[in-house]
Amino acid sequence: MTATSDREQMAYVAAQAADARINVELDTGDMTLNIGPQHPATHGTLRIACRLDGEQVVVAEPIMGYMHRGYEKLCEVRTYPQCTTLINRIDWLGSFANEVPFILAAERLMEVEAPPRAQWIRTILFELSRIANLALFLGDMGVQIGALTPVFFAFRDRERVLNQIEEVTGGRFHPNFDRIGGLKDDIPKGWIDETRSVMTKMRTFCDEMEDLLVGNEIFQARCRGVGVIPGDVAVGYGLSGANLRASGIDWDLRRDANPGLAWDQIDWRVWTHPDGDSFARYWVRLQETREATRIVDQLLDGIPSGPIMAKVPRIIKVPAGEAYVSTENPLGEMGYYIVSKGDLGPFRVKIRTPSFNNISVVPWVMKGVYVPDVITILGSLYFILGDIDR
Amino acid sequence: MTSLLALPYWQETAIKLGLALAVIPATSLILVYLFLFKMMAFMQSRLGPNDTGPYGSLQLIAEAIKFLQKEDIHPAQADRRVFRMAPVVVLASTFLLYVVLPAGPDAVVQNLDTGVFYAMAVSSLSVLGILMAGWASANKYALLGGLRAAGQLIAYELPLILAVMGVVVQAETLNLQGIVEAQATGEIFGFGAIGNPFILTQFLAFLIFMIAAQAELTQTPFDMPVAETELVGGFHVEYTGFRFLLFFMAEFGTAFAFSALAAVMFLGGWWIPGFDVHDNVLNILGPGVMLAKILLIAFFIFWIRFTYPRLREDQLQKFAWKVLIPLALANIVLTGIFKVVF
Amino acid sequence: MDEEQSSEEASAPDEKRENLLAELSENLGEMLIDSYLRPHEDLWLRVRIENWQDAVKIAKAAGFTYFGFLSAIDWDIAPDGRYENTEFDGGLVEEDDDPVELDTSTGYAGGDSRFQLLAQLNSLDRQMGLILKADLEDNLVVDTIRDVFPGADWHEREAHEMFGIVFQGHPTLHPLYLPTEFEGHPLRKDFPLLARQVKPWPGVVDIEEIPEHLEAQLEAEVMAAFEAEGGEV
Amino acid sequence: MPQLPGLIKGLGVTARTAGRTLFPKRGWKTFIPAPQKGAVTVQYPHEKEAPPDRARGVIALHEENCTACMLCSRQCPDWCIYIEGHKVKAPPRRAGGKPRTVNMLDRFDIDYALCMYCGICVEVCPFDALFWTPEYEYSEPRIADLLHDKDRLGEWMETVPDFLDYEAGSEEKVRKVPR
Repeated sequence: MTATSDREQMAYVAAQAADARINVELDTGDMTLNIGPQHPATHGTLRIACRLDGEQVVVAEPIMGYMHRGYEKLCEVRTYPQCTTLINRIDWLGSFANEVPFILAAERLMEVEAPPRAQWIRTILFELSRIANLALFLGDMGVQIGALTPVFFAFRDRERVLNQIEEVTGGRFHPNFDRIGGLKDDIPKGWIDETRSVMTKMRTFCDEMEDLLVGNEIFQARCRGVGVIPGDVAVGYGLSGANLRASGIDWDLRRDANPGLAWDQIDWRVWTHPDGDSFARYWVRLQETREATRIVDQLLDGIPSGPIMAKVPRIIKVPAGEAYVSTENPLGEMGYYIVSKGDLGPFRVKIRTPSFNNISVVPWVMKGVYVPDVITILGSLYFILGDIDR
Repeated sequence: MTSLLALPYWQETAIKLGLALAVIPATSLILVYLFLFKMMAFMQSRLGPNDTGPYGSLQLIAEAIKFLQKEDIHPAQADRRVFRMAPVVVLASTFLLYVVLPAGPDAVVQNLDTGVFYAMAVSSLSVLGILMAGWASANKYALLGGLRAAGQLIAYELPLILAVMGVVVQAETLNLQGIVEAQATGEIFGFGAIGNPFILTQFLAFLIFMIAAQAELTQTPFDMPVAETELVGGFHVEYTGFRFLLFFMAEFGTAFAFSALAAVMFLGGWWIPGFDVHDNVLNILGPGVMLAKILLIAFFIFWIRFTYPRLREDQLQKFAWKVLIPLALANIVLTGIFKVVF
Repeated sequence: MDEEQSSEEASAPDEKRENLLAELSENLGEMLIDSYLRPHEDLWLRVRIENWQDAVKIAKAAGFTYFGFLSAIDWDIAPDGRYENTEFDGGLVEEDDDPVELDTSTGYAGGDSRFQLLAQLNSLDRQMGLILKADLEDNLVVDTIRDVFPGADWHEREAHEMFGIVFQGHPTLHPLYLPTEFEGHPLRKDFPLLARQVKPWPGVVDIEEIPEHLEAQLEAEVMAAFEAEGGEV
Repeated sequence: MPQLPGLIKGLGVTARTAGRTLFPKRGWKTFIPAPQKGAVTVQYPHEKEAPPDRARGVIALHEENCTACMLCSRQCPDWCIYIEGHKVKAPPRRAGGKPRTVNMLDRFDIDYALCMYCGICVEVCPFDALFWTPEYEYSEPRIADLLHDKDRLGEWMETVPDFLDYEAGSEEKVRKVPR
């Protein structure tokens, strides 16, 4: 019907024809190679069952669920404040960003709005978790295709960002800092200046990554033209975040569907790349990390003074209704569809995670690629297992 | 050729054998400690091992002891005999390489007339071991790794040999001692104080040799047979304990040997400017000079290893056949022309 | 879409979404059962289940090309409540054992059946989201929209294993998360959450009162000691 | 300006980092190798990481303030706080008053094997009895030992840092830790 099934069909027919041709001469049956569940490239427990013809992938089928924790069910037996502690653990690398859409959805139902100071600090922490998350990707992508050093740089510099997050929230990975109606606490003294110097360091880190990987001819040879996802396919699969923007689709929820954070009050831009290949995805994320440091710098300059909590009752009961709020998380569009019945806890929560959609394109994009490219594509799609399995 | 000590043949052989047996673990010890542990750590803003012994220098010994203590495991489906033999074959190829490496006028295990030819021949033996390991492990990753290794090592054997041919043509000998001598006595446009290290006249060959050696040693950017993130270790994925240790030793022992070959063929080997090539003192000083040169070359090998990502198998083959081999052939032709003209 | 608007603007009618609603109701015609609009936030449309695939196609033709998610809602009341048999178990179980008031409302745009299908689509040009709903009949069968949005493939598999919904025309409707031999549909409300049932809630423990027959005696003892110390604390 | 090949630039980055690690900038001493100072890693058993004051390491219990109101236990998402208490009669506050009924805490256990460090208990406590401290060295060989009773939780009170001052523009009041 669309380009998708055409391509699927052609690949299938070609594979069958190749099989038939070879089988006449000698029996070289396809080999099934399980990449994962325990495999360095799947950072987590994702399994990709590949049917290989030589080193070429005929069919790749991701199999997951090894980490399925049933968060949608668990949320149903918890109160709203208890849910945020769970939600932290979905995309554990950018966990503050996970809380925000959930809290915003609950706030929308309660018709509460956080005071401006809380929104600015939320935006800063959101962008900090984006930097922490993407910094790890920038290094990890190197290790996926064999460069050992970038990932150590990434861990080194990500730690600085995590320290800043920890100084405010008390948690490196699981901040649990967002509250319905505002934030748990205000920022401590001296934090703004520290964060500014960390942002300078992060820009140096981005430059290093540019020299180490982006400019490296071997890296380009490995990534350019590998795993090309055209824009219409990306949209159909619901890809989001840098994966979508690397396919030339100019869509960023921070700009296009700002649910009420401070992004529209500062000057920044959305980066896109027309190629849609692994290199484009890396490049877009690199630029986004840089952009995020600039966003944080601007936000730090203009934090409004005032309270950090709106007036909300002590025991939070969310009025009956439904709301879907999604934000542009480090990995892409993360949204929560909350159905409330006026109870202490949500009646049903549907968690729309970016990695789930991002990784669902794998069977399409991995037809006919080589085994090393499987790793490149997996790395460049950038998923977090907790974000797929929830 | 004067001898350092006049010893009966068997005593001399025993000493040389003992030395060779001690040297290989020692070389991997040095390389691993200096480069894998310390240099890599510094390049990544860390300290590396620093608890075991002074500055962590005994770390590898501790790890070797740990490896020796481990249970000897075979995969259930493995072809046991081949599985056990593979690391030995790989290590044997490394040992054989050391036979011809000279460290002084007489400090060589066996001064073969066809030293270069011999070295190239035995170094490719390791392919056999790797292929055996890959096949016998009964593991798909290992099999893929083994096949990749075979394809890669065969592809890079050719540029390696062709690069060496330039040196051989210029030195007019296949004997490694002869090549050192040729560099020591050679002169560049009448200036002979530092001899004529072939890196100056054979720079292209040197580059090709180093790239091919990098591939031959399966170091990044050519480490597809091991490829931790794709093949989870490739051909040695099923090996643990002392069998893995053998692979590990062979890897670094071979790296040392290839650095030594490069030092002999391109950097003037053990000769020190100002000494006579047959001076007995060089038997004492030569090993030190060699070690310094070897470490210099190994530094580059490992520097590249820690910095670059890895290529894909087809890109590597393309690079070998379409770039390196034509270049190496051109180098031989040029060397031949210059040889005739001058 | 700029939601950061002043209060007058926020209360102003949301023309963008109203136009969309008018356009889609015209295109959908008979297929549309009900709709709901939260100004400046979202639009809900409930369509006939037999027209599910067509409705999605019409939405796609109207510019909603970006696939958000597909899921379902079980509107049943969980028989086990929230597993916290106290006042904190908001409203469902009252302390005085009154008959429990069950909230049987079925959300925006209404609903007639226990299971409701849910899909969220986005339009990149209009910068709007759209939520489609459909009531599932008792046999829980619906046409697949995998051919309209390839991304729906996995979402339908998930809905299949979590709710037991059968998507007609889906070729690989095997479990996505759960083991193959798993029985039951975990996200249904009547599926018990064992983690909360095997362990007693520590919150049920309450502070131990002083037994009535001891109260006077203890009081006297305390007062005696108090006065012996001189009445100062 | 001609572009340097990326391959050489990459080598430059690693070499520069190695240089900075080996010779960290520190005045005239720069030329003495000091990787211990240049490396960013913390040599854990020898030196300790200093987490920020707000870090959620372990929960301390200020027993005098606890009224056994059960709020924390009921709000805990992991059900890992176990409280038992009973009522006792206490002397009146002033002379001539009536005896009061107060809650006595018998048991206050936090099972750190279950705890997920969300901090809800600390937050809901209306009487300032629970505090976070950044201490983190309390791992145990036996999982059952991770159940800290009220004495063990009380010991952590010493390590509770003071609350931090707020950045300019804040309207929050800095709370005090009861000592």
